[in-house]
Amino acid sequence: MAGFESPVISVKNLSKQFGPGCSNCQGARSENLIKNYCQVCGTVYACRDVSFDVFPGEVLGIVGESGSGKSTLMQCLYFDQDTTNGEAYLAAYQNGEENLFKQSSQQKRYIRNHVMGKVYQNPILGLKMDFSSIGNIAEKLISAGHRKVSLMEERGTELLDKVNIPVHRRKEAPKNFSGGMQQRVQIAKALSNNPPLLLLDEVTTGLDLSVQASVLDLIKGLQRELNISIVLVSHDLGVIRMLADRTMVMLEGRVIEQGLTDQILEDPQHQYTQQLVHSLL
Amino acid sequence: MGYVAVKGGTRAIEESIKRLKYERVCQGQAVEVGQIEAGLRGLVDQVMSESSLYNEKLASLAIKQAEGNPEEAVFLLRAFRSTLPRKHYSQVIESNEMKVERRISASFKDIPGGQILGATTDYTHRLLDFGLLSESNQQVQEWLHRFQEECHIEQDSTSSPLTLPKVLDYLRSEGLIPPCECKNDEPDDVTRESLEFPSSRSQRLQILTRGQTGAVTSLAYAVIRGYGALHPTVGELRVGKLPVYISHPYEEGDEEDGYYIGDVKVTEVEMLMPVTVEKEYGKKEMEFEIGYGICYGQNETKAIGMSILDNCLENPHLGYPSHDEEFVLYHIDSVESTGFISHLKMPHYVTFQSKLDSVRKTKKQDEEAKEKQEVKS
Amino acid sequence: MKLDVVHDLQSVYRKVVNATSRPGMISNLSDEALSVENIPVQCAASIWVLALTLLDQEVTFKVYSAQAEKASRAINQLTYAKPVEINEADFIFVLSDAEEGSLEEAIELGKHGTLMNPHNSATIIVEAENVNDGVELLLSGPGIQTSTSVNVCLTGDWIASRNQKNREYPLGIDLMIIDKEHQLLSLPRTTQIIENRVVV
Amino acid sequence: MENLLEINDLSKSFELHNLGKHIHAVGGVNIHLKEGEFVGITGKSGSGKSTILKCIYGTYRLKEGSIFYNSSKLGPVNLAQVSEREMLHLRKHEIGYVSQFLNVMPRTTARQLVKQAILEMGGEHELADKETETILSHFELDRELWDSYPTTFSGGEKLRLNIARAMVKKPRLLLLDEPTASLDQDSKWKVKLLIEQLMKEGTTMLGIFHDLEFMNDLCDREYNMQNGTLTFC
Amino acid sequence: MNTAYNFAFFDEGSKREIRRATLKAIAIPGYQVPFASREMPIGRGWGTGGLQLTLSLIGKTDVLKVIDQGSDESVNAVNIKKLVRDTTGVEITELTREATLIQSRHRIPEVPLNKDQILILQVPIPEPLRFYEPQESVTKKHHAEKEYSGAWLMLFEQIIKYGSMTTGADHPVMVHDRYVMAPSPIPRFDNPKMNHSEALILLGAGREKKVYAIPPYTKVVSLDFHDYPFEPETFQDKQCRLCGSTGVFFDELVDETTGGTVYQCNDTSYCIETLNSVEALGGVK
Amino acid sequence: MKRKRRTEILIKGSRILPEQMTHEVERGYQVKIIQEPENGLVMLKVRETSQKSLFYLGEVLVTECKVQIQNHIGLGVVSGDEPQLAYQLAVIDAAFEGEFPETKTWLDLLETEEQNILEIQKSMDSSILRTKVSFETMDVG
Repeated sequence: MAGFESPVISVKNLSKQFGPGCSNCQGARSENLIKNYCQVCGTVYACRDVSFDVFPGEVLGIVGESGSGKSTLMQCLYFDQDTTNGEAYLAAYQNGEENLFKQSSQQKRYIRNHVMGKVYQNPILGLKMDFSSIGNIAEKLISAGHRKVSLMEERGTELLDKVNIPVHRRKEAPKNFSGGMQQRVQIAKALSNNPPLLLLDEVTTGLDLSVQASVLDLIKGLQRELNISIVLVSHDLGVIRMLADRTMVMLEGRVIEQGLTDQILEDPQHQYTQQLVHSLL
Repeated sequence: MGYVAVKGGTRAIEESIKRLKYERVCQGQAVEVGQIEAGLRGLVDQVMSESSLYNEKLASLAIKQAEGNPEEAVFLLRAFRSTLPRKHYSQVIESNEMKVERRISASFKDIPGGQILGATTDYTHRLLDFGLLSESNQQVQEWLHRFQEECHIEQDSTSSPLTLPKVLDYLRSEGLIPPCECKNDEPDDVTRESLEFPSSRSQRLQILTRGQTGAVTSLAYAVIRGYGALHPTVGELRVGKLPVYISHPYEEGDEEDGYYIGDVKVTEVEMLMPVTVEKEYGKKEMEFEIGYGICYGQNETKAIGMSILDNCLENPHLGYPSHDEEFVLYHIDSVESTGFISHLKMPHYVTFQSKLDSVRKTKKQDEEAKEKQEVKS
Repeated sequence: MKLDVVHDLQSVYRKVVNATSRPGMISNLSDEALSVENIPVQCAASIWVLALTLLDQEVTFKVYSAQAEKASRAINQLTYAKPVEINEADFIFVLSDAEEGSLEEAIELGKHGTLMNPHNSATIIVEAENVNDGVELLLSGPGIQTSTSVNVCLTGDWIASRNQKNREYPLGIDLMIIDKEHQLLSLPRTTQIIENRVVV
Repeated sequence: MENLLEINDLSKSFELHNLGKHIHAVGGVNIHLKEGEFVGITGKSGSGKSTILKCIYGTYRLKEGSIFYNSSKLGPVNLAQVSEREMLHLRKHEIGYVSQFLNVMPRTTARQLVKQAILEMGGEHELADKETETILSHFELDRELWDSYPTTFSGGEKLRLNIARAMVKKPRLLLLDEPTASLDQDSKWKVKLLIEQLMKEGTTMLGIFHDLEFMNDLCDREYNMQNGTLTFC
Repeated sequence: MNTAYNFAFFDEGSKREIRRATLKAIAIPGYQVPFASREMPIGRGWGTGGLQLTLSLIGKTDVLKVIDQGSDESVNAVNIKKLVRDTTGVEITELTREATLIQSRHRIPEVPLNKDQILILQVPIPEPLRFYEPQESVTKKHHAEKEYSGAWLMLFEQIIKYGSMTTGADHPVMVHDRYVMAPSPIPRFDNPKMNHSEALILLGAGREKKVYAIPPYTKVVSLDFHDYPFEPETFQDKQCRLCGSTGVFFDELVDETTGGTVYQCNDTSYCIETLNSVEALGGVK
Repeated sequence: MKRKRRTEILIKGSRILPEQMTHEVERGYQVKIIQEPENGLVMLKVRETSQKSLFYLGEVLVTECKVQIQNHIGLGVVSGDEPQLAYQLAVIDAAFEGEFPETKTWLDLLETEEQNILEIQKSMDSSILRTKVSFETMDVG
């Protein structure tokens, strides 16, 4: 059914290593590695040959334990890290004809500002803690080319309202807010320029359970309403079950299994996934 | 004729400069530059070190002109060096060629070559010596004569020349410090190419060695008091003279064809910091890292401070400004910091006027908003 | 008359400043060029004047010429600048006796800086037949009020190479074209060039 | 393709690596469904009935056998081999699945739940609001429940909401996984009415039921499942 | 010891380095070119950046004007003029139109500059993003990636907090649609003079070791928002108490006798010129 | 005698020796000054001992002079403001470059001077060594 629909983002053979590599671990040969670590030269193969597509309006979940490479993958996608190898194409950038990783830093910045949004686990990475909340949202809008204060204020207020931040607190700096509120401001910020692709990196980790639930609800609601595509990384299968249409399981830098989220949860194939799923129950 | 002109500035400046001279000479005595060179060694050394220009006579002149204010003297010399052509680069100076005049180690009692106190104030009681009030040239010369006689009589013909083995080499041969190959990459020069981050090691060392003595000391003090992550011990501190050679500018010859041009006196410190290092297969070992400090003249606190900061900057740590190269390197230079601090004395009428306009505007808007609200209610 | 390294070079520098800040405005370096004694290589004396103005031991260069080696040695002895490979050179000289295609090669291989440090890019100094005659070029960009036209007699497809090289501003190379009459035309990377071909 | 659904030689087993076990769930299943038919499967719990539905719905991945489905958009496709995207498309537009369990976001109201389903089908906000109300009253869900969270509902209420949600999509094929288990008589009766209505509207249904009586009244055909094999009754 | 200084103070090597940096600055308008920045006989922060540019440019036939805060007679301006004159012997002027080089701190003269002049501005803090992000390594990356949301964000925050942009002097500008640049602490009043200026404008920061430029006829736009447009300081209905000029930048003074506020041209040479021409015409009171 | 050793003796030793040698040359040869003694800087390139890398410690004020005698160029560089000595060093350098017969007789003079320097140095060294702390081990026995 080729041509049925085209992906929002298409990632091909993405690899990322930390360290120079050596003759022992050349080509990331797994038999010489302990997990994804070369004990001779200390090189870590954080992502190995990861490929996937995300389609319009779809939530792709990536699950795996810490060190599985899922966060590194997200960093590569948002250019927080340089990739060692691989390609990625965004439909919204140059008709999906240019490999994102090959673009200049100037172009990468453009892509981040105009066609992507990211919510980090740690709000410090996504927010300017000393600027006002509405200013934080405006920052993203400004970077996407907006130059009208009233519109940005309106949009910011609307988004803050959407994420349940009381309007009268919009001029307050996020440093005064609780963790859950900060995360909601971050989500509002990431959404502000209507990005076709939103990256969520462990967004509920570290929050209280009730706060977690409200943040997840918020994301799901917004995703349905705005029909954005999301790549969602979490070590928590509960989060994945709640949000993801499809899921990839990562282990030691590789994708070991992927499928519809209910497939992964109810009919896991790989030994590691079964272990993961059973520990959930 | 209605020509109006303001001439206040020129006149005031001329008078101000006169006044400055008056302050320098108002007691009716001229300090001879030679006297400064002869008697103010500590200040001369500090000024040479911070100005990054080695010459006692020029430093003494600058001190005289600056009336003993070191930051002003450094400033004079830095400006002067901008006008001199750089003729040569020296051959690489290796500090184990130093003719030692003082050498101590806080880590090892029995270092090869021994602990040589040399000239130090460390063991003087800091009691004001009122005798110095009446010290005369004649007394000084007599003392000097006696001292030289003493030395001559006691001269030990078997004594080895004062180039001593280094504590570090000893530790390296023991395997307590990882071995280290000589790196011969050409250093960067911050006086020729502006600093960028991340900086190179050569840039860091150059900026530290010309740093302001007080600033280097204070920052290093902050590090060991807790605003840093170091626990240092002085491996070796030495003061002595380093010979300077230059190569022939056109002919390529061996080193022995170079020119000797003179000595420079420096203080050098090698500071030891214990660290845990991870080896192959996750094995952990304790090792020593070395912080390096060196500066012109005998200026021991600065050299020690530099060695601490050197190691801090080799190990960046987000939590401490003293481990942040931008923070340390951008703020440690005497000419830069004193210049910018003192520029606050300059008139800022225009910027202030402009700010005033903005403040008024916001006040006005605020009042208008209030009025509106009052009308509403 | 001997070249005065203080005052003559100051005057050359000011002319280069004028030419670079007003692309299309031709500066004339004859006065200073004529004071140069003993030119070691066959080329316009103004090239040497420019070299003396801009080069010293802190920078690197590369020469394209039929007598490249000789010219290279001469520039090195004169200025102490270091001759290097094309992709490292701060200054690139393309003399009129250089092989065809040299200018295009120099443009293509010369360094064009990085986004962090766009100033770490090559300045190419080209010797041309004439900058008052030849193909009409329409210039626009900073330093030019609306647009201005110049005529440059320089063969080859250098404009296309330059466009290609300078496509992602601020990356780019800066050009200085000097002719036998010591007339200088400077084309910094910001200058847009449209070739005004006369259709016959 | 003559039938809407043709299951041929379906087998499913599970490899449990950690326990070192191989579990054979079902084997040799053949079922054909014509458009508009309502076919029921009975059997003891653990006999593998749900497995068949989950294989059709794609929750279980199939290694042997084929499940041909005649999609209105994609034409005849083998559900055992369709891509994930195709399966998501079919779930969204053509194949519905109703069980006694309601798997929803914790803090979404009944009204939002139904409205989201309508919106997913591409409705507009205002129309969706109206339609939501129509549907909710049609399923006789108490008005006061509309704006509360389904996690607090009774079994019957949950189920009705669940079917309501599935029906919004007007699926061509509806899979019913023991919908009446643990319902009281009154609720069962209401569900029965709903199913009858769906039959009238021409929805093809494959259901598994615990309750033979309930099923006998409704089904066109019945199968019985024992130890992973199917027999026609 | 040989005590004579070279023409224009510097040795030729120092000049050459500044000159190379300046040419790259002209080629990349608004981009801060790093340079080694020689140590000067005046304090870091006292105009060493401007002075280095002046000394690298100046020739025997130049005519120099130096102003500080609009005044030729400000002690700092006098001091700089004295140093340049002592080391070059060039002619010094107070008349804006006579000057070939104008070094200034905090003002662009009221008399429009022409194409034979170069304006050199002294810059204390060349980094327009400094107060958004203190780390130079980060701001440099922002410039590289044309990531200027921070510059606008600072203005946005002012509007949110105070209802309008509250920048005083040094209101950031966008140069040639690429680099956001600190125009040096000139009042907003002078910002528009940079746009399509006839004269070349060079900016030098000695302590921060940066040189940057605005070539003539270059687009320079003060940052603002569509609904909060950039506004220069207004001196509506104000008049110079000495020369009667309007529409120029004023100093605000307190009249010692009446205690009221009075206004006076900030550009003193402009004021004197106006005054003299008024007198020459027979004088209006 | 290599230049390094020679220049060290001339600079560290008595000023009389270079003056004498220069006079000797001036009497026999035409000395053309190419560059009058002028002040300049020498940048010191130092190896630090922590990582054994190179860096610049700072500059030293020097006086430099260049002379030409017959076809031989001599260079004199000395730390500090020493125009006379710089000139003398340049003349002597040119003489050695040209291997003038006079230089043969100078070797003895230089070696004697070296001994003098060493004597003075030794005396200084001993004064320093008197500040050495001697740890005496107690013999417990």
